[in-house]
Amino acid sequence: MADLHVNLAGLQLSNPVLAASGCFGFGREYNEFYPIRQAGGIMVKGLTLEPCAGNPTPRIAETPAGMLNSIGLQNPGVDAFLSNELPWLLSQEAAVIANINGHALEDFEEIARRLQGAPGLKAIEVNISCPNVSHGGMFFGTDPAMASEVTRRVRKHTSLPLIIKLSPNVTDITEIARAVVSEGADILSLINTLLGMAIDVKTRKPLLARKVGGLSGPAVKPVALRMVWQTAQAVDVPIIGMGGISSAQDALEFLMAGASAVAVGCASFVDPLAIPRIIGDLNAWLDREGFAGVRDVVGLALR
Amino acid sequence: MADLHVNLAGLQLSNPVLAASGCFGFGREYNEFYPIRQAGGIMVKGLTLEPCAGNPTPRIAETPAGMLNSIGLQNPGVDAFLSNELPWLLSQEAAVIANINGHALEDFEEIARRLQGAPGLKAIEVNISCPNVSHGGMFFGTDPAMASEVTRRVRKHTSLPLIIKLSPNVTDITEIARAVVSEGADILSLINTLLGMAIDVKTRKPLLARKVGGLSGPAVKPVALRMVWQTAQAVDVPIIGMGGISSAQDALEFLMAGASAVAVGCASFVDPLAIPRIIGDLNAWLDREGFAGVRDVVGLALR
Amino acid sequence: MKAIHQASLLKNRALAPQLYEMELLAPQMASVSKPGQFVMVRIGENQDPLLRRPFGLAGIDPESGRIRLVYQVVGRGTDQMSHWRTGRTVDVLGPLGNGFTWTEDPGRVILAGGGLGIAPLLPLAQALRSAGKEVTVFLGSRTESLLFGIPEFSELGCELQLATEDGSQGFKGFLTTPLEHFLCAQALDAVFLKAKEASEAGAGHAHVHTHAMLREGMKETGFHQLYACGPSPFLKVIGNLSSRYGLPAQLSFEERMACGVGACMGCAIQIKNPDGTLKTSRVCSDGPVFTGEEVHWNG
Amino acid sequence: MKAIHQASLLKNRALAPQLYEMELLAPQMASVSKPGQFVMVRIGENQDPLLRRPFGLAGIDPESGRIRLVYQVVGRGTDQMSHWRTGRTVDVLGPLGNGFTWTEDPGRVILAGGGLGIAPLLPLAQALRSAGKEVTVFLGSRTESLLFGIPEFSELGCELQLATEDGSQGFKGFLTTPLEHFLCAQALDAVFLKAKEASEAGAGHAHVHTHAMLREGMKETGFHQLYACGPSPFLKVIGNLSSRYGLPAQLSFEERMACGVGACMGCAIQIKNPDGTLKTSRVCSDGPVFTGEEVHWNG
Ligand SMILES: Cc1cc2nc3c(=O)[nH]c(=O)nc-3n(C[C@H](O)[C@H](O)[C@H](O)COP(=O)(O)OP(=O)(O)OC[C@H]3O[C@@H](n4cnc5c(N)ncnc54)[C@H](O)[C@@H]3O)c2cc1C
Ligand SMILES: Cc1cc2nc3c(=O)[nH]c(=O)nc-3n(C[C@H](O)[C@H](O)[C@H](O)COP(=O)(O)OP(=O)(O)OC[C@H]3O[C@@H](n4cnc5c(N)ncnc54)[C@H](O)[C@@H]3O)c2cc1C
Ligand SMILES: Cc1cc2nc3c(=O)[nH]c(=O)nc-3n(C[C@H](O)[C@H](O)[C@H](O)COP(=O)(O)O)c2cc1C
Ligand SMILES: Cc1cc2nc3c(=O)[nH]c(=O)nc-3n(C[C@H](O)[C@H](O)[C@H](O)COP(=O)(O)O)c2cc1C
Ligand code: FES
Ligand code: FES
Repeated sequence: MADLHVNLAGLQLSNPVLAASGCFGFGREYNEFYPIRQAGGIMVKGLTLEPCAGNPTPRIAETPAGMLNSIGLQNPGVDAFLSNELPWLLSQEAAVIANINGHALEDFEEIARRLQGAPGLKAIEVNISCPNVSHGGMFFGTDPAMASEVTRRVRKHTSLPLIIKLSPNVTDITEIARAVVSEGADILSLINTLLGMAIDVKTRKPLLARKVGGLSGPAVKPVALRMVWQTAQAVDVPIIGMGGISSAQDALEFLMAGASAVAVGCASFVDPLAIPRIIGDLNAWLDREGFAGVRDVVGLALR
Repeated sequence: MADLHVNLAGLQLSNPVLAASGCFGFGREYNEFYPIRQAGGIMVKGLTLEPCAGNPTPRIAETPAGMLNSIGLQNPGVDAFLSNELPWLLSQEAAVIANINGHALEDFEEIARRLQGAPGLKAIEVNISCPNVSHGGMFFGTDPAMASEVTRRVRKHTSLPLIIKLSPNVTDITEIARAVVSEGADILSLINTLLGMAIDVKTRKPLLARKVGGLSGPAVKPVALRMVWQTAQAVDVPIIGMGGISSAQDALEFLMAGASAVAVGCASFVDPLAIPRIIGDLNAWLDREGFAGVRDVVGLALR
Repeated sequence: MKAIHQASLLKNRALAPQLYEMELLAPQMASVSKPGQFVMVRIGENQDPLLRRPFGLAGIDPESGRIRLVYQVVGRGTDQMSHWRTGRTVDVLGPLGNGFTWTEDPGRVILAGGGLGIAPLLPLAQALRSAGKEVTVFLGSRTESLLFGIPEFSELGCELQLATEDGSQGFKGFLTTPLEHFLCAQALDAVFLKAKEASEAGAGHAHVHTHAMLREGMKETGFHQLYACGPSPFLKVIGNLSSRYGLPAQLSFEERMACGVGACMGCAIQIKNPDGTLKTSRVCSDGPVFTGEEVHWNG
Repeated sequence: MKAIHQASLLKNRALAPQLYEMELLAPQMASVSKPGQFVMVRIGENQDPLLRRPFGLAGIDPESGRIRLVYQVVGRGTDQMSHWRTGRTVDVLGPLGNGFTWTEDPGRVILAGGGLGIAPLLPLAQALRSAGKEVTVFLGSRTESLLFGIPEFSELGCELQLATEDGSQGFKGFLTTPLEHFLCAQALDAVFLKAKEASEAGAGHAHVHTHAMLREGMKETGFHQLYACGPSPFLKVIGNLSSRYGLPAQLSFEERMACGVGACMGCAIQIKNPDGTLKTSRVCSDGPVFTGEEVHWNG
């Protein structure tokens, strides 16, 4: 048994394989497949200040080795999260990370304020990269000044480890990474989805009701990996890598590229047992290759 | 028989399915599978001023539904193109488009100068988006000011239809599109490859000798389509759409998103007959759906 | 614990051009599945096509451990499925969603299936017949060859009414037309009967068919539930008929799905809360069956 | 015109754990293929895995219209191939590249195959034997079970020398060691023989084995060509031996490929021009066979 524990700037996790936000709800569904405390951490569905109904359907389109989604942050709101979801998650002994979203800078601040002091909450992940909402969303994550400002504001209101989730839809991800780290981000998570589109040739219209959506899945893995690799060389904070991870081999690619932990998104849709499978295979690989701990793999390909 | 002819700002082509640069050499190889004049046009392998040996190997890595390449513009140079390749291509009655590349602004100018007046050459495509060279390349295509400058300089030296090939590795592709159109680009082609990476878990090193490479193939189609769709709404010049096209359905998605023609890249590797197959299927589809010409499909999904 | 099943493919044959049935040996799944539930089938081991494909359960046999799917080839996933040979292992996730519900007492019910929506009505009819109900089944499709299940429904002793868009079998047109005629006739008959009884008893009634009267009549017929599955415009008409005739409906919906288990929020549907406000529910885990009353029909 | 072939899968069986042979019916291809050429096999119809996989031709039979591949399961493409059942259609592009060359006269040649590099030597040995040559074959692999072709080479009347890294069969270690011993012994024998003849004829020679002497000796042996296929470090050693002993070598290379036909420039190899300058050639279309002399070994 290799040591799978990781410590990301104070965020202690039993293993480095997390559930990516929006791909695991609030854990209830996959808890019917395995005890969700097995996941290194759970980044819950993106929270907004008020409950949010999300976008019209179709919200899902399959693409080659990937999928587009335009959920639009459907969620019960931060207060319902605190009263209904968080207690249940903690009763399952899950390591919970709140993913927060805003249409305006004040929204981020207010959510952070409400989450401050929530017993048991492990960290806050700030989504400045959602491509599926018209106001805010990705807009905050594609401009270094805006990204800095969001980080600065949230930092003021939280003492929890602060994760900033970066958008891949930028010319230079290291610029944004440096900007948010200088404002107090403890950890970076990347990548969110790539802005994409699919057209239904039959109806001659975009397949998604909202026309564009976020691309994720194996198709984006090379882009995600490159960005993790670039970012790991640009900043000194730990990185949670994600984008197309569906096997322990994929996870190892991200770890070797410099991520300290990884998150699994739509692979859970394809294989509900993806997370425990990846953890098991990762462990077996580390043992076989003679690594004492998963930490020893981090950044191997950077040398 | 639907009318497949297209006229892109004076660039007259017998059909809208072109061979993408770097995926068709100088036509000789695929001419052993079918008469290459069947292609709507051939964008030849990227030319540099001097012959170029390219990058070390491995230059190729497969990724989910895609591939990474880091060829590094291996080519015989513009003069050898003019003396050996162009005459042969013209003898095959191919519609030839020269893809040009530079490490410095002066390189682009000089190549354009040498190509000016080359009998039979149909157009110039300026590659300001190659991710596989250290100097120049993508650097020109990710900054609006640089992109404008390259366009302005090449425009001075050529009377041929001027195609600027855009990089997808940017925050806002419409910004670059507008910049180059304002400097005289007649046509835009997009997308070039997305910067990506793959790691060999066995060797714990990047799979490509040059570490990063350009991602293309079906995986990138949703991103390419979105960018074509955005660009078609932002500028008034015709667009040659590409990125992951491997079937007539794919081609139709791009046409409906606003492209006036499309280019087929690595699909030819998988199926050497991809281009004639797509032309045939496109024609059959147009007939079946009652379109008189392919032009009538362009932009249908924009409405 | 929910689970993924590695089922053995026992049968995979064409019922008509582009229409197939598949039988899978999946004893654990067969033992817990209910009519109206569905499964998600994995197409290949590679990353493309990526997502599982959802199919309603068209047969559930706990005794033999078999489940049955009926599917139409509409794209590359179903195309590939149609080439699978028996003996192969199929990766199936399920049963998913909540099925139809019914009471274990006699009574009269109507089933309406449009296109592939016929599939989940097969095990439902079986269950309803076992519960002792009188079952009238309306089946509709584009053309005769795509109508399936007729022998099964007949064997179960269901009354059958058919419709095809091209008129190749039964009524020519949409299924909802004969269904409406049927409901109307049943309700009116009951109204007349009551009127007759009433007039025989000496009372006098004006013969105006108000909606209230039709609903009143419907109650008399003994029909107490409508079940439907099919494309959403079809379900909308059924939902309308349901409220017009005061006949409660259970409608099974389809939506593009990614996870199938309720985690991704991909398959949203607008549902009315009792207080009239709207909430977004998930077709996969809150449905796929919703009552006609609770669905908010937009547009 | 080059073409893609829809070949019928006649045989697909394990030779050893993870080692398979495949026979395909592809008459047109079998009729034009030459030893040393290769094919690109499409793995599936979906977009993943995307690229074709290259395999050397391990058998070419124009009479029966068959070609043969021997492949090792190293990743998901070859893993999937190993599950293909006979009767299936396989999409094969080829023959590609330039094969080995030889003269149609007797003489002695050496073949050296490391690992899967044994495969293309099989049809080559056949052709060389038909041309009347004396063929000595060196085969090496990691372990005994991965050595293949031994009966075929024997039947053709080739002399065989074996090596395995784990010593389970033949020499323990790399194949290049017994090969070097063999070359050295042959050359020295010839040198001694000549020296003996010379001394018998009265002349006196110092017994120092200079490289020039070995090359001189090699000429006397009648060996005039070395053919090799295997991993590139192995080919590098062979290239070295070739120049040390003045024995011309034809080396078959592998490189990551995308198109396989010369269009993408993915499979570059550095080749020396006659004037000493370097040029970048393509393994797929300019090779995969290059002479030991022309290859530029970097590092
Ligand atoms: C709960 C549920 C139950 C279903 N039951 C059945 C059934 O019993 N039999 C049956 O034949 N089909 C059923 N479907 C539809 C079936 O899932 C789709 O036909 C199938 O996923 C298409 O896959 P494909 O790869 O062949 O098509 P694709 O190539 O993915 O798409 C082709 C076309 O199929 C349709 N389609 C794709 N995905 C879906 C989807 N999730 N839901 C509806 N339509 C879709 C679209 O019109 C699309 O243009 C059901 C769908 C749902 C959501
Ligand atoms: C001209 C040529 C002839 C070949 N002949 C044979 C043969 O006769 N028998 C045989 O078993 N193999 C042969 N190979 C190697 C064979 O192509 C690879 O083993 C195969 O492509 C691996 O596919 P995969 O999907 O199983 O592995 P992947 O999952 O794609 O990769 C697994 C590993 O296989 C190796 N590999 C992948 N692609 C190539 C490639 N193009 N060339 C070399 N190694 C690669 C790498 O080490 C990689 O890490 C040949 C390769 C070339 C270029
Ligand atoms: C259906 C869906 C919903 C998502 N919702 C969110 C969200 O609410 N907040 C967020 O930060 N990221 C969200 N994401 C992005 C994922 O967390 C992840 O960054 C992305 O999907 C890449 O990982 P993957 O390729 O493993 O899916 C969502 C992704 C999907 C597919
Ligand atoms: C092997 C390879 C070489 C390429 N070389 C060039 C090039 O020289 N010049 C250029 O503008 N684009 C080059 N490209 C990019 C393609 O022209 C095209 O923009 C990209 O591959 C997307 O199309 P596809 O997904 O159909 O391959 C190359 C792509 C590949 C795969
Ligand atoms: S398909 Fe994911 S919530 Fe329904
Ligand atoms: S593989 Fe494309 S040139 Fe050799």
